[in-house]
Amino acid sequence: MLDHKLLEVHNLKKYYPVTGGLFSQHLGDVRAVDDVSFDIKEGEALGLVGESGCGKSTLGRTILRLEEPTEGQIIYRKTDITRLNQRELRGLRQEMQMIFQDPQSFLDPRMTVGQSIGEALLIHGVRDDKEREQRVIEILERVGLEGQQGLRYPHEFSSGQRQRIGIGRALILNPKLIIADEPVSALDVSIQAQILNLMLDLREEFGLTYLFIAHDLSVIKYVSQRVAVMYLGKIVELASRDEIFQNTRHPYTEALLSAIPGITQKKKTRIILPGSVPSPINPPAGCRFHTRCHRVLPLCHQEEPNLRDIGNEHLVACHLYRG
Amino acid sequence: MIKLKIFIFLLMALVLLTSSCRVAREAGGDYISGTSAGDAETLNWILAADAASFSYSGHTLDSLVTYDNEWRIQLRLAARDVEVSGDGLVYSVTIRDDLKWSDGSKVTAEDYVYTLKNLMFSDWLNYPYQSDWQEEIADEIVFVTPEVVSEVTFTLTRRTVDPEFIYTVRGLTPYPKYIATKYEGDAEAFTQAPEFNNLSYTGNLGPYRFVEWLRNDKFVVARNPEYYLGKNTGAPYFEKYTIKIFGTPAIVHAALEAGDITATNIDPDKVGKFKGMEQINIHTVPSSGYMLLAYNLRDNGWEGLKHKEVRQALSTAIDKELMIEQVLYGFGEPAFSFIPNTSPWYADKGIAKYGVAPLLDKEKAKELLLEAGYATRKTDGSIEVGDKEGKPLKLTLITNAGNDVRESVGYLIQQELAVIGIEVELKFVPWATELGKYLRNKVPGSDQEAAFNNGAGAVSEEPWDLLVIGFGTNPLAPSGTDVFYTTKGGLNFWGFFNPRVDDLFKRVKSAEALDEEVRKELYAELSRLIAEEQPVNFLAFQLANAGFQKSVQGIEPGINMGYNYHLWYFE
Amino acid sequence: MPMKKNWLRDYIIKRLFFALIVALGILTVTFILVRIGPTSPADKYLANIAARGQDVSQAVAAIEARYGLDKPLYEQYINYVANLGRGDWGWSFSTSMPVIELIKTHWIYSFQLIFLSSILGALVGILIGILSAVRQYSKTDYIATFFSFIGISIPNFWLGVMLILLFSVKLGLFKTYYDSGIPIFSLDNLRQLTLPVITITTGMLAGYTRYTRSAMLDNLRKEFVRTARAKGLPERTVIGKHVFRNAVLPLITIIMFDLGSIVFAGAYFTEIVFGIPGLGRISFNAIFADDYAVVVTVTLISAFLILMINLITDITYTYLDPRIRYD
Amino acid sequence: MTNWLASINYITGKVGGIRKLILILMAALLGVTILLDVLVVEKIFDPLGYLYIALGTLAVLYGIYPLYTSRRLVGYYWERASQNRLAVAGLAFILFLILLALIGPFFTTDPTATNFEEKNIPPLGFTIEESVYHPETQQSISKTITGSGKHPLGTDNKGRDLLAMIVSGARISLQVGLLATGIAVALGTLIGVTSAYLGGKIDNILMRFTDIMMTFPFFLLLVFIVFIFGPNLAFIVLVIGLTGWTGTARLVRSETLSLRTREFIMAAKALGASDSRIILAHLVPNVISLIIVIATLSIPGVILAEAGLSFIGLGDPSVTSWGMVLRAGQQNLDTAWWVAVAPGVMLFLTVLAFNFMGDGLRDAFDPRSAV
Amino acid sequence: MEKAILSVRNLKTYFFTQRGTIKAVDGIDFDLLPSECLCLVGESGCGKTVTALSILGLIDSPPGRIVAGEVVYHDVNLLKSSREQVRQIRGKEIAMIFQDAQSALNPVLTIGDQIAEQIKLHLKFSRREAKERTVSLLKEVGIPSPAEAADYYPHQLSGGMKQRAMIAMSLSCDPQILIADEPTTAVDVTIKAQILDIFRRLKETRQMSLLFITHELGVVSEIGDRMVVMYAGRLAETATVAELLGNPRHPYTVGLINCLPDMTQGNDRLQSIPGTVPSLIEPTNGCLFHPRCDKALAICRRQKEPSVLVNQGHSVFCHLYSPAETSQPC
Repeated sequence: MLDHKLLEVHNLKKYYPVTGGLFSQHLGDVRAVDDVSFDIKEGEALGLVGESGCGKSTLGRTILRLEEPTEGQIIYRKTDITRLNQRELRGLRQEMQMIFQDPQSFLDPRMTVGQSIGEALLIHGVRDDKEREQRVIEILERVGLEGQQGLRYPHEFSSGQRQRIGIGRALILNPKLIIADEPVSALDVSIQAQILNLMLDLREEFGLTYLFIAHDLSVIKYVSQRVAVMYLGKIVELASRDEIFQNTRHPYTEALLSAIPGITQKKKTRIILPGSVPSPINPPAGCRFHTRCHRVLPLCHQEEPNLRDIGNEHLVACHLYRG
Repeated sequence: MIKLKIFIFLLMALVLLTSSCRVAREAGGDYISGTSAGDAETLNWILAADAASFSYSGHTLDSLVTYDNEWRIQLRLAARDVEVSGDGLVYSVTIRDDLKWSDGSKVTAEDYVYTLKNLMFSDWLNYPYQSDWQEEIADEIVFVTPEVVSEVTFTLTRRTVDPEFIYTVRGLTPYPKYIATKYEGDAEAFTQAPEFNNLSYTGNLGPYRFVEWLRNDKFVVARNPEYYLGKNTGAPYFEKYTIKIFGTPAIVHAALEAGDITATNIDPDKVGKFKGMEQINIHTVPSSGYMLLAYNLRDNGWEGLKHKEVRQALSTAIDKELMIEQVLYGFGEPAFSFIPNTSPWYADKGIAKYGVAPLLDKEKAKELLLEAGYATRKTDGSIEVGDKEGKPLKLTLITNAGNDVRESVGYLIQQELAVIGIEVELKFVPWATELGKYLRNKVPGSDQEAAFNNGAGAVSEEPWDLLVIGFGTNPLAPSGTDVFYTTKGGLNFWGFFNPRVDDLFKRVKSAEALDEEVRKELYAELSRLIAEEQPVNFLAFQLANAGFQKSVQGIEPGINMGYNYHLWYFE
Repeated sequence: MPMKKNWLRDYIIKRLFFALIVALGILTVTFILVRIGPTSPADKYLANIAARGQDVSQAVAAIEARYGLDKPLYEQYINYVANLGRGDWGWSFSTSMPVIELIKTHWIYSFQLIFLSSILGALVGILIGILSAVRQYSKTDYIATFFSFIGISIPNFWLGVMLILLFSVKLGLFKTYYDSGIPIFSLDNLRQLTLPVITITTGMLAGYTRYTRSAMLDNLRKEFVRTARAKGLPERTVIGKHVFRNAVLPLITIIMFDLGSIVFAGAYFTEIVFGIPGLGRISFNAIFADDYAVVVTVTLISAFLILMINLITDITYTYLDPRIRYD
Repeated sequence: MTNWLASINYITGKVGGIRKLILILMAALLGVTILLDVLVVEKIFDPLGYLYIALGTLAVLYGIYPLYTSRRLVGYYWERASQNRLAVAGLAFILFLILLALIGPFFTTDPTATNFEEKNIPPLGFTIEESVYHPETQQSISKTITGSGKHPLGTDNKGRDLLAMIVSGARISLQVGLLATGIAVALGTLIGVTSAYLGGKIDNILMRFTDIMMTFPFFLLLVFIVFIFGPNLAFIVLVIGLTGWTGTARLVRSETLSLRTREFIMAAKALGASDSRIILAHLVPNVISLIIVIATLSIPGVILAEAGLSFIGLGDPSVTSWGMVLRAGQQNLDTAWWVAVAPGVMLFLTVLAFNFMGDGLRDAFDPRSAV
Repeated sequence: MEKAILSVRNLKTYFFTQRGTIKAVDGIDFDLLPSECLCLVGESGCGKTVTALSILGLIDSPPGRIVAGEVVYHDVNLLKSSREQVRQIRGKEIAMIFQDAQSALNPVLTIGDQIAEQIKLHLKFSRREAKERTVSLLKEVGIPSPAEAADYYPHQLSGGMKQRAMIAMSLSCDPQILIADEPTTAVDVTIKAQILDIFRRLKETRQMSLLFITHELGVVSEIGDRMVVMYAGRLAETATVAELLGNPRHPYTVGLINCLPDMTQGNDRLQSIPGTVPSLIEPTNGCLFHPRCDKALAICRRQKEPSVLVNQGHSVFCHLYSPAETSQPC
């Protein structure tokens, strides 16, 4: 079980064409996800971290084929899901589910939450009303709500409760893989902890595999076994949690880590990155991070570094570690 | 080719003359005549077919002769009345010698003859009233022959006698030859000729000169200081004469009440209100327009209508006086003949007066229907009207939408016929639809071009039974009405075919009728015959109400009230 | 930023190109409508000829030449577009002049009416709307809202007649009709346009008040207003500079959109009621004279006018709104 | 607890369950009537009747049935809308009008029945003078006409009962308002949702077409079409519907575009929902509040358009609509003012009522006014 | 103790809605001392932003209204001052930075315009002078090529740049007090570091008091001198930052600190505060936190929490520390 790969992503690309000019010609692409490869083992939680616009959400959605990939392979249990048609895909949907970020938006305001959760069952052929109702009640209770609350509309719940409902909806099909797209970033600190705990509990109970997307390294650290760091459409570092946090290699990851304000640690020197993330339409030549990097080499301007294993299953894309 | 001879004698339309000597007055003031009727279509009179167009150009261009309220001749461009040879074939016209075109050149007999020969009779211009100037000789239609006699005299020679041709001649107006030759032969150029479209050629031929015509808004003419009738009198006396078009009658009436306009026609139901106003004068005058109810005698009408008794029965059931009182508020007189009672030819001796007592009797009507087989007597003695199978009768009445008086008449007929047990369904259709789908007819399946009378077998596209329409008859020349009542009559759309009527009309237009007594007798005979046959039910002659500001002086109320309008003045 | 100039030029060319497509679309729609109508313009023309007692058979040939009815449909279409393009808009038989001449003499009457009403309606409407929004839920707001609802709901053809009855007939303050003899550019003309302009403006003004109010409210709730206030700016500056600047952009679009739907229809009725010899009246009379060419042309002209206005609005908007300008 | 069953059923993916039943029933009804129309000479429905059935089906499927299944949500919005007193007054007036149109005809006389003996009777409590001319004496004789209880609103110059005409006009105006708006809104929604959801070329073509239609001034286009095809009520309704959808399409499109990016649509996709399910179960119900508001606010415009057509003489001459009565009354404004005043006032109040209600609904549905 | 530059006393700001009265801020007191950085901490909806807005009189009315209390700035009660007086103080003496620079900047005016506007108004500078000062301010907050940036519209700048422009704007009249409402919340981690860095420098270079509103305890520990913890419109605890983070007393504060995923600790279960923030409409009589409090007493349900001074400058609003109360579990 341990080394069994549930999901493999090979050279995945997702480009959004940019059109403009006189005849709406193709001017270029937003390279939201640009040649990304990684895998997730069964039962593992992979944390995906990066700043807004780095392509982490797009990556998550592309894996589920909510966005059509431009290039590359997504292999789920030996099936390349990029080649599936819509019907075949629907079968796979039961196994892969998503948890969304915005509690104001991920529930249909015109449906009761019971309907929202039950919809999944309905789509996947659970036609029996009693059975559906029973399962909806069960799952509601499992995520910490009352079955009776299934009759209510989303606007009658708080953000934290809505996130519980979102989790419930994702879980009702008994999926194997959950892609959680910033599930706690819109929540208050005290609620955040509740939801994170819930997700951890459920993982054990249902034997789930997580791809946990977040911008907050402290959250990532808490929930994942391995961590991938994305910058401008690429994975720049990928390693086990302990490696990432204790043996940080990529300058960007270093900067991210140093930027987290903690309350108990001593004031440390902070790496402050200059400027902001460049446009994904025209990413800088060479290493994409070189415009902000505090340890930049001349080589970084010309050559794009590859993601390389520097040992201990620690992958990093940086010329500093060319070996 | 047959023309539609619907003359509408609008009061303001007549621009006519008198040579009576009056004291010269100071000219002054703007005369504004309001109307809610449609605008004219053209000022180029030869192309015109609507009354408003003749009226507009008439302000700048007199005809040879006009008539006063008693139908007496009033000379205009003619030096003396048209002379007819003893055999009734040669018409001699002498015009005044002081008539000038705008460039100062004299108006001559040559201009008239040119206008007749090269314009009105031409085949490139397609003058709408050509048939007035044609006669039928050995199945061929030919024009009368105009000929210049002298500078001011010309003759028109016919080969057949038509005693009423003289009225056509008297209405003649000329085009200047020197301008018209430029456009001769090119209909489009003629249609768009600037001189004719802005009446810049009219010289001293009319009391006013053209100033401006803003379509659908106003037509403005200004006093013509050189007017040939104004030499001694200084006429006309209005500096400016405007015809102002309004969107709705309510606003025209409001404008008269507010004093913004000088004169307008007043709807019958509003006369009472205006009569109470200090500043307004109302003249109630006869008109030659009348309303009638036509019966469809063609194959797509109710078959009962083909029986004279049935038509008489229907006419007996409709109360004309009630109609006049209720719809026209009293401003009308019952009609029984196609000749208006204001006409010198009107004779009502022996005419069956359907629709007024004693020929107004709903029970009598039912009995007539019973006799014709369109009713059954019930056990209680009452008569129930129905068709041959005994089913209730349902007739369709058509009239043109938007004419409130005609719609009202329709409703009233519906009400009246309901009393004798006939259900009438009203259909108000646009005028163009009425013409195209109800009046024009053709023999089904044939490749005929639909026309108003395509012979006995022809029927209209849509079936109808009754139709309310208004006509005008020229009171001086009723013989023109033959188009409605003779077998070959081009407007005999209702399909009335009667050899005796044909014969009588033929005689009216023959040498025999040169004797006015004979003609009068013939007309009386025709009136009696048509009244007896009742192909149509004549309903009422309407009385017009002209409202003026009190300040307008010199008006002589009467049927041709406008004949001396150039002598009118502001107090 | 160096791309900016090019971009703007490209944008304008693109808009023009779209406008051209829309223009062709308009022509096509009218062409199809006229073609599939139960009576073709030729029929109506012939009916008119017949109604005047003229010979129909003679006219048929001329009609066929004019409308090219014997030619294939696409040729007729090309003919139709080409004629319109050349300014040959047909002959109006009910007025005996070329349609283009008719339009040339009458457009000014419509224009003055629409121009004055739009300006007045926009100015007053926006002013009341601002007031209403700034004092939301106050008495002013309630009164303005209530009256604007009444304004929107009054049928303006009805209002016009009532105004004439009251002000012209009963009070004698104005003439009962529009006097086209008065020069367009004169005070007297302005005076006699008072009632017509009020008639059109009532509904429009009410609409603008509502739009402005909601556009202002939208922006009044935005955070940058709070920023402006936190800067200590006087309320006048906050409303006038910060809020209104933002509200005015969507307003322009709405006002221009209204020009087509509300103002043109309003002018149509008003011209009929007040007897103003503008295009609406021309079209109204042409309907009753069955004068096809005029009805088609007036419809086309107003559509093209709106197209132009939209084009100008679009470009102006692009220029005024930095969010679009530098995007 | 079991009462969610119904509510869960409502989101059945493809049309199913009760909806299917409704659809089948309506289709059957339509089929039977068409058959009867073809086979039997006498028509059962005029064209408007078919529109009623078609729109009724849509209304039941997408209006009443969902409203019924989500009673609690409706209750929530009602609570919010009912706080706007003008909106409630508007609703009350509209209900009154509907009642008037439905049962009024049983209590009034035939609006087309003329009676010249009773013409120009002023409303109850008014008195006018009328004079009739006598050609023989050349005198006018005046008489006084006083309003009576028999014709509480008076009669017109053909003796038709004004109250009956108002009732008939209410029927016509509501028919035109509801049917034409129904067509326009249904069409606009279809085009808007399709355009937004499918995007790309189809979106481009549909929106360009919308542009073209929008460029025509609505009323002038209406006049143009009615002028060409002739005035007929069913046709006028159809034309208003077929030309009046552009605004709806635009609004619905932009609303759908913004909904499309909402995560719940993504979530439904992730659950494996098909396109049609997403459109029918998620997009349409979510734009429906917008559509209700658009529809309510479109109705006055449509009613005014029909009245305007009648006013300029392009109305269906065979029906007694308010515009028609107004036009007739206009001609006699100085002698029988009440004929023009009554339909004018009704038109005004109706339009006002719909505007009030639309505004109230918009506020109720507006998430910003939720506080 | 130093005399406060700004004292808030018993401030109550309520929102009157159709559903009922929301007691967004319900009687809070605190002092802002000269040149200190006071952090206002709490979860969303606890009333910290409303407090800031109330100080400047920026509460939207209706539906909001300040029903009681005083805000004393330099011996002047701002709540009793005329609108005009308050307006003169806003921007010039007390400036404010908002959370979301994207929406806090007017999209149709250039950055330079928006900054210069205030300078011209309050400092009566000429156009040119204002422009110069604008450029130097933009430079101070670290915007590259400031002269050019002044002519940019907000949407042309990145999120971090916008936030910097906001800061430059607030500094433009050298205010005595700067209120910063979650200036680091809407930005990315690396940008957050940049912004915090600016604030740190401002604290050093300028003699002004900073009222810093945030929900992140990490940020507080970075920048704050003293802090005030709010819960559901009321105060929970107030002390110096070191004291409070090191020795939290109020169960809420304790819970808040505990539920932070700590980078240094292992991967145990996070501690969390159960339940959700209560509705502020018609809250209970007692302590608002008691339904979520694991140490709640019977009295917590009935009686409003008292203020207890547990240490020098460390107050806690909790029955647990009330000497009068006999401890009994609920």
